[in-house]
Amino acid sequence: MIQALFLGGGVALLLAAAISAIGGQGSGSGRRRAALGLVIVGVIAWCSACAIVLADNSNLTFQLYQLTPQLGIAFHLDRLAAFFILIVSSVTACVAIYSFRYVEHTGSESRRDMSVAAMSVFILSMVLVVASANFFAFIFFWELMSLSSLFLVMFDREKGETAKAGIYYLVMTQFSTLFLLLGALLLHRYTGTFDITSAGGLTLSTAGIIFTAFFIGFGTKAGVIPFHKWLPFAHAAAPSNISALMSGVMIKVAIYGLVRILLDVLSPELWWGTLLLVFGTVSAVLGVIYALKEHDLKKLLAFHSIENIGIIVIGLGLWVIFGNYHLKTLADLSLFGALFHTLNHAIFKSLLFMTAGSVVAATHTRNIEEMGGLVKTMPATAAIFLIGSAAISALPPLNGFASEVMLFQAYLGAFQVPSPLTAVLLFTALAGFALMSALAAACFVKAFGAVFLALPRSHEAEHAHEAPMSMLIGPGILAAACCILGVFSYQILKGIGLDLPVPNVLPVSLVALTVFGLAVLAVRRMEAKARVSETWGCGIHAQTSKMEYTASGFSEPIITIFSPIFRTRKIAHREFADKDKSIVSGGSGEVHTLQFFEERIYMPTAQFVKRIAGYVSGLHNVDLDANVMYIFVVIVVILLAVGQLL
Amino acid sequence: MLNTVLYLVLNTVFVVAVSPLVMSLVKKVKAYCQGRIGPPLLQGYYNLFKLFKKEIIYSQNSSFIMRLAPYLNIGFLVAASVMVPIVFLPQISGIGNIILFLYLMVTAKFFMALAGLDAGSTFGGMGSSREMSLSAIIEPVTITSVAALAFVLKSTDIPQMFATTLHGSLTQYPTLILVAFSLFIVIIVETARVPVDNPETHLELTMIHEAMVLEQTGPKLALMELSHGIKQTILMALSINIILPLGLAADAGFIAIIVSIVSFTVKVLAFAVVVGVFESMMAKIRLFRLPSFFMLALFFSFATIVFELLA
Amino acid sequence: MDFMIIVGFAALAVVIAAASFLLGRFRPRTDGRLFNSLLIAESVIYLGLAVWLAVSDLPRFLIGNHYLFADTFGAYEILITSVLFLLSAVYSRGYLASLLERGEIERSLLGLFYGSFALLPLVLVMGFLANNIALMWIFAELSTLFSVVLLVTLKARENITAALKYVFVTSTAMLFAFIGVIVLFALSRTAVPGGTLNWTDLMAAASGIPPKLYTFAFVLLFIGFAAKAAIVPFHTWLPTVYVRAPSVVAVISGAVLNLGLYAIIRLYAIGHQVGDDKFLNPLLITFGAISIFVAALALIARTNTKKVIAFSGVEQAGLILVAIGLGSPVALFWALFHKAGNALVKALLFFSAGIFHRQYNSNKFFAIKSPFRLQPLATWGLILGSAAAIGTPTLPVFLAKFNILSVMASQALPLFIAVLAGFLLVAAGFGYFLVRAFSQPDDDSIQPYPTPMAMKAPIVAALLGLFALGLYLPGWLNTTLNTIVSDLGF
Amino acid sequence: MNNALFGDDIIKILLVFLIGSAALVITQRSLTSLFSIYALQSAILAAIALVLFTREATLSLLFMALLTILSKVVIIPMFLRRLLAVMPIKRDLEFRYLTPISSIMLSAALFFVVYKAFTVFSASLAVGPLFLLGAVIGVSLALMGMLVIMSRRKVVTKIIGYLTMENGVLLFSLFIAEMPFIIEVLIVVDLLMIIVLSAVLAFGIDSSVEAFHKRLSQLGLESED
Repeated sequence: MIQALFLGGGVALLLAAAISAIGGQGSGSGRRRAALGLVIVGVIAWCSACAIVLADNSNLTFQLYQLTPQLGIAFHLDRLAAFFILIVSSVTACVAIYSFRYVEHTGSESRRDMSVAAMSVFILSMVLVVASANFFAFIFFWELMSLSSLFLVMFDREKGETAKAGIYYLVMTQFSTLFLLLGALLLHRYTGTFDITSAGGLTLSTAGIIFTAFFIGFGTKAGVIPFHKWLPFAHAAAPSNISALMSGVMIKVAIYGLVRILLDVLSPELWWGTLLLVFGTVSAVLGVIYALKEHDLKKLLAFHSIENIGIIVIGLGLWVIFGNYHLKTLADLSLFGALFHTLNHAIFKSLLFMTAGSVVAATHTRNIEEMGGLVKTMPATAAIFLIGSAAISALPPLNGFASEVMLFQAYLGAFQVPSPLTAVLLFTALAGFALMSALAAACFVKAFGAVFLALPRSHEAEHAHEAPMSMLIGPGILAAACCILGVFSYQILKGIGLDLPVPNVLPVSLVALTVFGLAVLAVRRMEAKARVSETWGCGIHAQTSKMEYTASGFSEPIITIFSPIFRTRKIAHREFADKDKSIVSGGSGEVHTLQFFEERIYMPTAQFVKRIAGYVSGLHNVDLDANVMYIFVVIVVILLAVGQLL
Repeated sequence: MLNTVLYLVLNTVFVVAVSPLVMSLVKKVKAYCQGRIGPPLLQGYYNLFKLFKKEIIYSQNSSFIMRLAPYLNIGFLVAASVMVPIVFLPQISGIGNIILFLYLMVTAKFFMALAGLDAGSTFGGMGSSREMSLSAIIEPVTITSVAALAFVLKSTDIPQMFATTLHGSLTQYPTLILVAFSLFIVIIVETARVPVDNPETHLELTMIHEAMVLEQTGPKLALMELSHGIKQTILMALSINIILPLGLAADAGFIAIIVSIVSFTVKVLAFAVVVGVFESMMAKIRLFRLPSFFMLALFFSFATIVFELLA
Repeated sequence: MDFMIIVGFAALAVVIAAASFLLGRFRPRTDGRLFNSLLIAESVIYLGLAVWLAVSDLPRFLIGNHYLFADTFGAYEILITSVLFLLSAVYSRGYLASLLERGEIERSLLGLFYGSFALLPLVLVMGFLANNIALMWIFAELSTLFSVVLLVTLKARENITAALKYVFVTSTAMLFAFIGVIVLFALSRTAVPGGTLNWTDLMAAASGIPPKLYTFAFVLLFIGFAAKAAIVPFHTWLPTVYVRAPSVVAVISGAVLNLGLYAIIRLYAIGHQVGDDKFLNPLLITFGAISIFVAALALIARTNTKKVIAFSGVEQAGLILVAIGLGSPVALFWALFHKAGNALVKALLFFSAGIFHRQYNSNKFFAIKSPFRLQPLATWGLILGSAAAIGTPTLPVFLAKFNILSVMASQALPLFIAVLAGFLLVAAGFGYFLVRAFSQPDDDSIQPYPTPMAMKAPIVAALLGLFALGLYLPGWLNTTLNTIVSDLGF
Repeated sequence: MNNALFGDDIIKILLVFLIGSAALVITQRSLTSLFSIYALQSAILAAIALVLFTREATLSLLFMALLTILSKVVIIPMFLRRLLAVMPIKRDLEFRYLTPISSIMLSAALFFVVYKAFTVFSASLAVGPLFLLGAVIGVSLALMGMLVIMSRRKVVTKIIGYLTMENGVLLFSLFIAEMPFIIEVLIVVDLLMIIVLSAVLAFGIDSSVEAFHKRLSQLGLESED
C-alpha cells in the first residue's frame, strides 16, 4: 500500500514532467495546469504514504531497480524519512497551487513549459533523495536535484545577475556533492557497504573526518556560513515559486542528510556538537545581520534562510552535545526542536517567498525601497505575509516560536552539563541565539513595514494589484498551518508521543484572544465612529512618500551598532591642479560595503584558481616548438628517472 | 479548575488595576525630585477614562495594522501577565514558561512597531526603528538573565521560580542579587525609561516608545498606554517576586490573597519610587552608547552563570 | 573464414576510399552526397560487421601468424568505433554540405576528404584487431595520417598549423614508443625463443619477463600511446586540432584517442601478468591525475566551445588512466564502461558544437545568442552533454565516476581527494562556460540555420544512447566487460 | 674473430660519423645541405646494417640496408629537394630555446643520460658493449632529432629532425633486435606517408592555401608545372 502510493506519486510527477516537457503548439497554460495538477496528485499520494508510515511507525525497504550488479536504487521509508517527505510534499502542494498562476506571468511559452517540467523533476528528486536507502541512490538523486534546480535558477538567463547566481550555484552545489561523495565513499571504504546504515568499527579520527566531509557537503547545500554565498544569489535570481521550493524544501533535504548521518550512520562525538553549534550560531547571527542590511526582498528572505538553517544546525549541535552527556530530555528537546523547526521553516519560508513573488510580480522590482503601501492594494497578500513574518520572527502563538522555544528550553537546561567550559560555550551561544531571534523580529518589522505599510514609493507600487486567487490559496494554506502548528504545538507533540517540557501555547492564546475580544467590544462604539483624516505632522503641508522612514533608515541604528561587521571599503581619488598637490581640482570617491565572504574568501579563491588556470592555459597557447619541448623534457626526465629507479 | 479561574480573573484584574497607579507614582516621584508637585496619584486612571471617551482618528495612510495593533498589544500583554502570579501561586502547572512570557512581550512590541510604521509618518518610523534596534540588543541580556535565573532556580517556569524563592531565602541564592541588577536594567529598557528613553518629552531626538504611539488616538491610545503600564507592572512583579517574594500567597486563601495584594502593592510602589529616583539621577544616554550600558547587564548575568558554574 | 573478416573490413574501406579518390580526382564536380552515401553505406556495414564479430565466438586469431586476432576487448572497441563512425558519417551529410555551401572546403577536395574518412575507421579497426604490438603501433601512426588529411582539407591556414602540431607531437612521441617496441621484442626473447611481439604470446609468457625491464619497455611505449590518447603532457595537439577540425573529424578522432588508451590497457595487462604493478600503477596514476588537473585548470575560463570539449576529453582520458592504474578489476571494468559512455558524450558535444558553429560561424561562447529559439536541439545537446561530462546521474559518466571513485577511496585516499578536487574544477569550468554562454542577451534578428535532419539525427541518437547507458546496464554489456577484464588477466 | 673485431672498429667509426652527421643537422642552416647530410646519415646507417650483416648473416639485415638506401638515401631526399624547389625558402636561420652550440653540448649530456638508463637494461639482457653503444647512440640520435624539431623554426628542418629521430630508432633496432621483416616494410611505408604528408604541410605553411590544396589533391607527387 505504502509502496504503491509512493511509486504512484513518483509516476505522477514523471508524467507531469513529461506533459510539460513535450510541449506543443499554441498556448500551453492548460498543459501546464494539467502538469501541476498531476504534481499535486503525486504529492498527495506521498503525503498519504508518509502519514501511514508515521502513524504505524512502520519501516519499509524496497528496491526499485538494480542499475548495475553492485549498485541499486533502493528506498527506505522510516519515520524520519517520512517526516521529511511529508515536509517536502505538503509544501510542494501549496507551491504547485501557487504556480498555477505564477508560472503564467512571465517568460515565453517554451520557457514556462521547461520550468514546470524541471520543477516536477526537482520535486521528484528531492523526495527520492530523502527516500534513498543507500548512498548511491542518495547521490544519484542529489545530483538530479541540484541540476534541475540549476535549470530553474537560470530561468531568467539573460540577466547578468542570474548568470552570476548560476555560476555560484553550480560551483557550490558541485562542491557540496563532492564532499558528500568523499564522505560516502570513505564510509564505503571502511564499512564496505553503500547502505545508509549504522557504521560500526570506525576509529574516532576516521569517523570525525567522515562527519566533517558530510557536514561540509550538507552544510554547503543548506547554506551554512561560510558556505552560504550561493544562496542569496540563487534564491534572488530564481522565479519565486522556485525560491520557495529551494529555500523551503531543498535546503531541508540537506538537513535531512545531516540528521540521518548523525542519527543512524555515525555515533556523534562531543566536538561534532560543538562544531555544529558554533557554525550554527555564526550562521544564525550573521545571516540575520546581513538580512537587515539587505534591501532586495528575496535576498533578504534568503539570508533569513541562512539564519534559520543556523537555528536548525544549532538544534542538532545541542542534541549532539546533550546526547554526549546523556541528558536525554535536553537532547530530545534539541533534536525534536530542530526537526520541528525544519518543518516550520519550510512552511513559513515558502509562504514568504510566494507572497514576495506576488509582490515582485505586482511591482516589477525586488527592491523594497521602491515598494510601500501595498497593504492597501494587496491586503490579502499583506495579511499572509504578516503571518509569515510573525512566524519567522518566532512570535507566539505561531509555529516559529513553538520550535524555537524548544531550543531555548534546551539551552536553559545547559546548567546540567558537567563540563563548565561547555556550559559557558552554551550560554554564550544562547546570547547569540537570543540576539538573532530579536534581530529577526526587527528585520521583519522592517521588511513588512517597507513593503506593505506607509505610502507607495514608486509608480509600480502605487498601481499594484492583488494577486490572483491561486497565488493566495497556496500561501494561505501555509499561513493557516503556521497558526495551527503554533497554537497546538504542545498538543501535537503530546499527540505523537513526545513528552517534552515545552510551554502550552493554547491557554495563553485563549487568554489573548479573550482579551482581544473584550477590548474590541469595549472600543466598538468609538471604533464605529472613527474618523479618517490627516493626522498631525509637525506642520508638514502634505505628507509624501519621500518623507517616510525607508528600509535603510529603519535598519540604520542596528547597522551602526554592528558596524564592525559591515566594514566598508573606501576608494578615493583626487586630482590636483598643481604640481605640489595642494590645490584639488577634482576627484571621485566611492564607499562600498565590504562583502566579506565574497571579497575575502570566494573571490580570492576564484582568482587564485583563475591565475593558475591562466598559467596552465598559457602553457597551451604556444606553438609547435614548445609542445615538442615539453615532450623532450618529459622524456629526458623519464629517462633520468628510469636510470635512477631501476 | 475553580482555582485556575479565580487566579485568572483576580490576577488579571489586579494587574490591570494597579498598573496606572504605578505609572503615576513614578511620574510623581520624578516630579518631586525636580521640585514639582506633579500630577495626582490617580492621574493615570483619569487619563484612561478621558481617552476612552475621545474620538478615534486614523491617518489616511494607515491600514488595518494601525487598527488592530492596540487590541493585539493589550491581548498579548494581558496574556503575559497571566504567567506572573501576583495574587497567589496557582495550582495549575506549566503555564508560566519564561521564554513564552518574554516572547509574548516581543509580539506586542512587534505589532506596536508595525503600527508605528503604518501611517508613514517620520516619527512613527523613527520610533519603530529605535525600538526594534534596542529590543534586539537588549534581548541577549534578557535571555542571559533568564538563563541565570533558570540556572539558579533550576526551573524555567515563573510560578515555580516564585515558589522556590518563596520557600527558600535570599541567602540560599546569593547570586540572585547579581541577576537583580541585570533585571533592573532590562526593566528600564523595556519600560522605556531614562537613560534609554524619555517618556516625558515629545522631542524626536530622545523619544522612542512615545513616537510609535503618536498616531494612536482615543481609546486606542488608552489601550496602548494601559498595555505599557501592564508591561511595567509584570516586569516589576517578576523581579519583586523573585528577589523579595515575602507575602506572596502560596495558595488561594482569602486572607493570604489580601496579604499578597497589599504586600505586592507596597513593594511595587517602593520599586516605582526606586525607578523614579533612578530616572531622576540619570541623564539620557546617546542612542549608540546604549549597547555599552546593556553590556553591564550582560556582565551581571554572565557573572551569575560563571559564579554558579564554579560554585 | 576468420581472414574474411579482415577482408570484409579492409576491402570495403579500400574500395570506397578508392572510389572517392578517383571520383574526386576525375569528376571534381561530383556532388558530395554521393560520397556521403557511400560512406554511410560503409559505416552501416562496419556496424554490422562489428556486431557480428562481437557476437561470434571470441577470442580467435584471424591470420596464421597470429598478428591479427579478435577478442572481446577488440570487438568492444570496434563496436564503439563503428557506432561513432556511423553517427559521424550521417552527420557529415549535412555538415559537409554546409561547409561546401560556405566555401569552407573546396569541391575538388571532397574526394580526398571522403577517401580518408573511409580509410580512417579501417585503420582504427585494424589497430583494435592487431595482436602484434608493432602492428598496433603502425596502425596508430596511420590513424594520425588520415586524421591529418581530414583536418587539412578545410580551407584555413590555421588548420595546417594544427595539423603540423598533430603530426609532430604524436609522431615524435610514437618514435619513442617504437624504441619501446624494440625493447619489448628484445625482452620477449628471454621468455620466448626467437622473441615475439604478439600480445597473446606475451601474456602467456609473461612470467618469464623480468618486471624491471618490462617497466623500461612500458615507459617508452607509454610515451607514444599516451600521445595518441592525449595524456598530459603529450596532449597539446588535442585542443588545437579539435578547435580546427570539423565536428565529424573530431568525433572520429575520439576513436583515435580510444586506440591509444586501448594500447595502454593491453600493455598494462602484460605488465600486470609480469608482476610489474608496483611501478606501473604509480606511473599511470601520476600521469592520469596530472591529466585531470591540467585539463581541469585549462578548461576554466575558456571561451571556445570546442576547446572546452577537448580539455574535457583530456580529463576523461586521465580518469581512465587513473582507473587503470588502480589495478583493480572493478576500476578496470568501469574504465572500459567509461570508454563507451565517454565516446557518446564527446560525439554529442561535438555534434552540438558543430551546429552552433554553423549557426553563429564561431566557436566562441559570446556569439551564442537566442540559442533556445534558433537551435533548441543543439542547445539541449550541449547542456546535457556537459552535464554528462561532469558526471550527472542518469548519464553513464556518473556510474563510471562513482565506481572508479569508490575504488579510489578504498585504495588511494590522497589520490581520491585530489581527483575530487579536479572534478570540482571541471564542473566549475563547464558551468562557467555554459552559464556565460547561455546568459547572452537574446537577439531576435538572427535567422536560424536550417539544421538538416542528418545533423539532428546523430544528436538524438547519441542522447538516447547516453540515457539508455546511464539508466540500464544490459546483461550482455556486463558480461562483455567482465569477459574483457578476465581476458586482461584480472 | 679478427673479422669481428675489424667489424667492431668499423662500426665504431661509423657510429662516430653518425653522431657527427647529427651534429651537422643541428647546426646547418642551408636546407639543401641539410638534405644531403640526411642522405649521408642514412647511408652510414645502411653501411652499419651491412657490416652487421657480415657479422650475423641475418638476411633481414641485408634487406634492411637495401630498404634504407632505397627509401632514405634516394627517395626521401629527392622528394624533399623537389618540394624545396617550389618553396620560397632556402635557408633556415632561426633557432629557438637553444643556440646550436648549446644544442650540441646538451646532446653530449643526453648521451650520458641515455647511457645511464640503458646500462641497467644491457646488464640484464646480456648485450655486448658494442651493442650497448649502438643502442645508446641510437636513442641519443633520436633525442638529437627531437632537439632539431624543437629548436628549428622551419617545418622542412623539422622534417629532417624527425627523419634523424627515425634513423636513431632504426639504429637502435639494428643493435638490439631486428623486427620481423614484414613489420619493417610496413614501418617504412608508414614513414614515407608521414613524410610526404608533412612535407606537403610544410609547403602549405609557406604558400597560399589554394596552392596548398592543389598540391594536397595531388599528394605533392607532381612537380610544379
